[in-house]
Amino acid sequence: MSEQFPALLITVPLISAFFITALGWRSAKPAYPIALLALASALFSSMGLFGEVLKHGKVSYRLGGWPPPFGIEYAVDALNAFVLVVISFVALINLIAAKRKVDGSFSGKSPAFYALYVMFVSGLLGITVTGDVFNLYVLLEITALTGYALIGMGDKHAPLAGFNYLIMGTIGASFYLLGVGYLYLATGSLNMGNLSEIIPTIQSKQTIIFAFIFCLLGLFIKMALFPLHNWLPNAYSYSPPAASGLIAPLTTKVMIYVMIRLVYSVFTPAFSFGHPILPTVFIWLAIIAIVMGSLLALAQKNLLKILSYIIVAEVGYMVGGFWLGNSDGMTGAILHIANDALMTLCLFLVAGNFIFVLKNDRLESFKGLIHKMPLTMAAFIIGALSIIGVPPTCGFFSKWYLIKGGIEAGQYGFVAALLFSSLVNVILFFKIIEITYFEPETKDGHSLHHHVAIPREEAPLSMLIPLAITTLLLIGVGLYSKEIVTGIIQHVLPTI
Amino acid sequence: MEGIESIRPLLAVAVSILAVPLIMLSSRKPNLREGWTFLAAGLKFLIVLSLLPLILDGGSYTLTIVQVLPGLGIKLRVDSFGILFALVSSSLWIVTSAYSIGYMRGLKEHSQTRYFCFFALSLSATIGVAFSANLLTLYLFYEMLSLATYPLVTHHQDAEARKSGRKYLAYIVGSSIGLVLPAMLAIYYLTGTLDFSYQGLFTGTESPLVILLLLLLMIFGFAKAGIMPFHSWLPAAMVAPTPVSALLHAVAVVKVGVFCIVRVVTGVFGVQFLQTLQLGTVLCYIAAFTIITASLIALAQDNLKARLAFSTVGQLSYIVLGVALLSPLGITGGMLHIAMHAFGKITLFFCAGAIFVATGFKNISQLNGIGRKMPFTMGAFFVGSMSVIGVPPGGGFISKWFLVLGTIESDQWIMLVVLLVSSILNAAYFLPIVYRAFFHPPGETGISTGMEEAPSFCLIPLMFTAFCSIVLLFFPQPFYSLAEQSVRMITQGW
Amino acid sequence: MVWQFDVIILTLVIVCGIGALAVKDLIGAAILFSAYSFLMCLLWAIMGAVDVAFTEASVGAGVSTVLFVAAVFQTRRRSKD
Amino acid sequence: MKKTGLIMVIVTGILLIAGTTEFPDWADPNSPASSHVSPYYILKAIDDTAVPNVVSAVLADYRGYDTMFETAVIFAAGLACFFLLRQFNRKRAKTKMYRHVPTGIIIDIDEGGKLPEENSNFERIDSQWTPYDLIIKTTCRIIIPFIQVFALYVIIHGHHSPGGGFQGGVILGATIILFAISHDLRTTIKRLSEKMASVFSSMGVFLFAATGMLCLLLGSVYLDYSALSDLLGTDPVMARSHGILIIEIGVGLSVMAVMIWLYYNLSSAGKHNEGL
Amino acid sequence: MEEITALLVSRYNYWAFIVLMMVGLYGMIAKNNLVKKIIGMNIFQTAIILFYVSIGAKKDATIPIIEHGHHGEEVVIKAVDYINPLPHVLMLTAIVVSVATLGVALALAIRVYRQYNTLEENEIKSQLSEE
Repeated sequence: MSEQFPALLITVPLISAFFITALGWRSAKPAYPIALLALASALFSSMGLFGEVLKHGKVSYRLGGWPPPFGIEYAVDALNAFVLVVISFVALINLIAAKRKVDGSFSGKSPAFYALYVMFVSGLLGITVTGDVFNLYVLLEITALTGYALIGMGDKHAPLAGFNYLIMGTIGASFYLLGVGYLYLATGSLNMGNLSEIIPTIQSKQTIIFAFIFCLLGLFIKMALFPLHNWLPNAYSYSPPAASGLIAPLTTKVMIYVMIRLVYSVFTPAFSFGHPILPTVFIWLAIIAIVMGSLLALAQKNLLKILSYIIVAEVGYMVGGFWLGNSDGMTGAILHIANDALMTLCLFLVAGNFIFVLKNDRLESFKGLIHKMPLTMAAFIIGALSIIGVPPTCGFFSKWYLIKGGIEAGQYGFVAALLFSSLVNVILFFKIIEITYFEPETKDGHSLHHHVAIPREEAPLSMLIPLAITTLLLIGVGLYSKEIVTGIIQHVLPTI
Repeated sequence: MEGIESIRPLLAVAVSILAVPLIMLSSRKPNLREGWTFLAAGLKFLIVLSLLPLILDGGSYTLTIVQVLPGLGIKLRVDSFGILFALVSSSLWIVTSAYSIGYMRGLKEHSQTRYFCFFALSLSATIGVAFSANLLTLYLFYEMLSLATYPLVTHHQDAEARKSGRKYLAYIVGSSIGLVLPAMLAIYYLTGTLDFSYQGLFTGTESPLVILLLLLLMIFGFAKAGIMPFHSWLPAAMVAPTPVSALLHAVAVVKVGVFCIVRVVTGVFGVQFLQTLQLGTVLCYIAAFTIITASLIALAQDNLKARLAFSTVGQLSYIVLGVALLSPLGITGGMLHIAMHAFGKITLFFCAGAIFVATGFKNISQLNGIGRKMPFTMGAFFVGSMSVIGVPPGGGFISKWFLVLGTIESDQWIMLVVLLVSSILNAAYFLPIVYRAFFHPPGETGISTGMEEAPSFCLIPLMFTAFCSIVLLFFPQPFYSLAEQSVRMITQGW
Repeated sequence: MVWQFDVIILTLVIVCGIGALAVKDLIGAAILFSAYSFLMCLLWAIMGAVDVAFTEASVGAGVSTVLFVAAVFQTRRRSKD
Repeated sequence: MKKTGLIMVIVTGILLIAGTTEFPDWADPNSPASSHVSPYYILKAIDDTAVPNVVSAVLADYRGYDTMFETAVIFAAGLACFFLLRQFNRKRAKTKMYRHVPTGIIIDIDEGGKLPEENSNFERIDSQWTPYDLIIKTTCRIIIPFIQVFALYVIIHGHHSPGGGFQGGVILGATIILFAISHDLRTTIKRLSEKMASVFSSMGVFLFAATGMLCLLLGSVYLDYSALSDLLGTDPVMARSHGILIIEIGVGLSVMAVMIWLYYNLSSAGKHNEGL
Repeated sequence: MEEITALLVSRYNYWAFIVLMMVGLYGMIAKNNLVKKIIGMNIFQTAIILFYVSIGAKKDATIPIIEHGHHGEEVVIKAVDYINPLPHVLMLTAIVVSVATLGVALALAIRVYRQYNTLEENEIKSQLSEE
């Protein structure tokens, strides 16, 4: 059983999608429990795999029984396994919270929603676990396609947002595919492990450098690094809340993971960081992304838009941190994958609760919300603190490593950008908290002194419990940062 | 010197957090709710007291709560300076709780449950700061305090509170993230540790310019200390209910700020290290500037709480000045001033609140003849202002005395002048109030003759703190011995 | 294989591609795209990629065009650019 | 937009051109691409899988996992189209139009009116100008079975000639689409309902994934068809060959159904009326 | 001059693929009409497929279907005789992905049309800014 985890991890959700679709014609009822079971099993498998990797080191799974580089291989090390756990956890939690949001929307097509949902998740899991660069492309596309559909079913502007995402996403994936083509042209192989053996022998070749550039260009589009971010804010903020809680925390993070994986296991760190200009260029791109993402977030009037631009800035954190090239920066970037996934999940769940109760996410409708939905607001505040980077929430610790890495590498621009974005986040979130905290004011700006009691109107329990779990984890993960860093991340860092 | 591993420091920190759910649950029964507050306050004080004997014997307590990063944990450590501060704040919490009840009920304020919850949280954070064993823990509790006090500052939830709340957060959180965090990381990067040590963390190989930069980042970064130009949140935060101003803005918040500065100067940079680099003088001038300017501004204030606020800004810099002198007597004076000023200033704030509860007046120009109506309050006010000015019978005399000695000891004659001038200024902005209250005839403000004191829940605490101020002049223990002990430890390495 | 053929087909492919983007009638664009796919399929067949050519013939020139026409039928045929 | 587009295109072009400088010459048999992994497939395909068409062998066996996801992508596309477009009509049209096929007379039936009996003489239409062409209909009816037989041949004979599940599936789907174009969507949906298409498409991929799962359950790794040898009663090499056939059929089924499903939803914008 | 011609001729597939990619990219980015964008997208993807197929090409080789497999006699198979099959396999997948993307893109375009009653992006944008 345990040696089959890599296969089960992905195929169980995938197969469940077929069941959901086929049974959906009979009744919409079984769709949700099947999806839940499938994702629970994925979580179980990824945990099992994680344990396996921690115990025995790298796990390799040969699909079809063919040895690499001839067949497709799943290569799982601590980094994959860690990201796998994050993905399956986030997906499961969001699915629990999604139940009430899905009920009543999508006009009888909820089985299709769940089927696309689980396929999206299995695609993400596949991307993370695979050890084959072309297989990664196929999985990238399955994630993207289901993602377009999920986003396109949002509110009235969603189809256009989904369409633009599709165009940009396809450009990104195609560039990645082109990069893979260049790689294949130069090496003749598609297996990551095999590639990393071949590339050092021919690394002076122009073709490899361009393969590198095209792969990263594609990934940058997919992860919405600043000048290529245009698709993200609309796509994430117009999508249905049930889907945005899945897509927003995971997609960009998984793309960051892919970037890390490509650098570690395909192009080799020596080659990637050895290039004279590129790492610096990437760091500066990241700095611009952080600053611009933060500034653009300030200009928004909708919660989801704000969160989307924060994601743009956070992508800059991770890209910049990773390309610092020292162990602190990379630790920070990898730690931030998990932390940011949790933080974004928390905030999108909160936004989902708001939308569920208020039916919109405009900031001006948030007045008095702290009295109306105190529990959700508590979670929101903790999530906000984590994004700002206040200890002991987990956001602080990844930022800690990132800044430390920045100082160590002498990239003070990056450090300044990180601090700047923290400060902007303070303003952003306290602007929101202020709106929710101060009661609706009368016209002359003074509050009535007899405070009108605002009735409680919390989101249902099925949405609060996942939120509570996520929020507690924000602090829990923060306090166990050391275990994560020493137990997992330090193992996977390459020696440069 | 390893301390004794004990859970008691954590208990001292956590006891008020644990009270929060209880307070929340009993929001319908005000008496029970306030009972919880008192219970927590009392317990906290007792726990802190129980830590005292060992500390006085030269020992210390430590506790690692959790190891968050490799080589870096959230750690508590109780030493003499920490317990000095903890003692002050936990004892004053009890008093303030009593006062709060009188004040909040007297004015029929809204959301009292929330008020008491965040009050308790703030106290936890304060004790946490006092017991922090490293800079990270300090920073954690510092941020926690900033956030926990925000709802207190903006308690009224009107436009003014909103504006001040913004300013408050912008200064406090902005400076801590923008200045302290990078400085902390830089220190960690340079030295590889953040644990406080009186020898200082630096090896001496770093360039003085870097050290100066870090020092300035830290000094200004702990904006709660109100060093100019990072002071203007303090007067703004006076929109809060008076007990909040009293405890938090005369005792907990601002004192946390200076406490942090003192900790960093003595525990991170090390007094001796700064002395060799002669960086103390820079600090001295920064503090001196704040002292004089704040006193001058205070003179021009008509709002009583605003005048007190600017007085606080000035007095805080006394403490910074004391440490910046880098001489044993100066540091002793600075540390003592934390306690002395706390008792004096809280009395003054209590009085201002009591006047507001009883008459609704906020401005000094309205106070003509109020002494006849509220003799006890104004009497206490007199004692408090004596203490802050630094003349007997106020306890502030002792600390100021040590500060003056410190300037002489370190040959900073200019600072001596600054101290004297500022004392005169202090007198100039406090004594007219007392004069006005007792000797001016009641004007057309319409104060009726006859006694009309504030509710006894307000009155008793302020009488008590005034009494304490006087007592401290004659019996400055245990504060004096604690300060002396920590100075001994600081200077041990010399 | 004769490289002159290749060059001619490649030129035609490019012409068809640009044409599909240039014409203002979307049905026309779909048909030009179909021609493009078919020429592409020829090219691949010449290069020996028979399976790919087969697929492109059935998918690119066949089903894709039908889908384009269907979608254009449901929306608007005229394009402004 | 035009200008930024042009700039980006030119930048990309420059990158691309710069990237080609060190390319090996076109069609060089000694280029790394042709000399590292691919010779193995050419040399071993027959021995390993008994499939002479190397492309089929690689597609369905060596890289079968890719193919499974490729099919899943197609399935996802069908599902996504359905999810995005399908409108289960809540309000019915007030008047329904029917054409009497032999005479071409169109009758309007108001709400509540009695509908004509289900027979081939009447067909429902949505607009007056709906064309009707006997020649096209009849011709298509005649050629569709032949195309379908060819499609089946392409699927089954994928081992030995170009083709396979995917191409055959597309052609099979195209026959149904052809039927829908020559007749109308309603008639087609009556023959092959949307539910059918959806169930077929999921069944096809399921057949693929379940075969893989079966190998796993039989004690080997996922998609290792040689594990089926006991079940099929053949040697492992032939088991692989048969396994490839099974999954080709799955792919064909799925692709056919998805093509039809896509067409149903796109051609009627999810309303499932008369379509094109 | 001859060198340039030689270069152009020896790599003409690559040049064609570059031109097509640029055309497709231009269509995706600069065209306003959504269907035109989709056509651009398909051209873009096909260009990449052309690139891959060009990688797989081999001089003096035949299609990758082993000849003697039909008859069963023992012949030594030489890799140089057969065109590289791997890019073909990859591109089969890529074609499938492109048709799947096409379907979803068209579905989204139809929904956009339902919402704004136009397919021109600039018109939609002006509609949005009017709101």
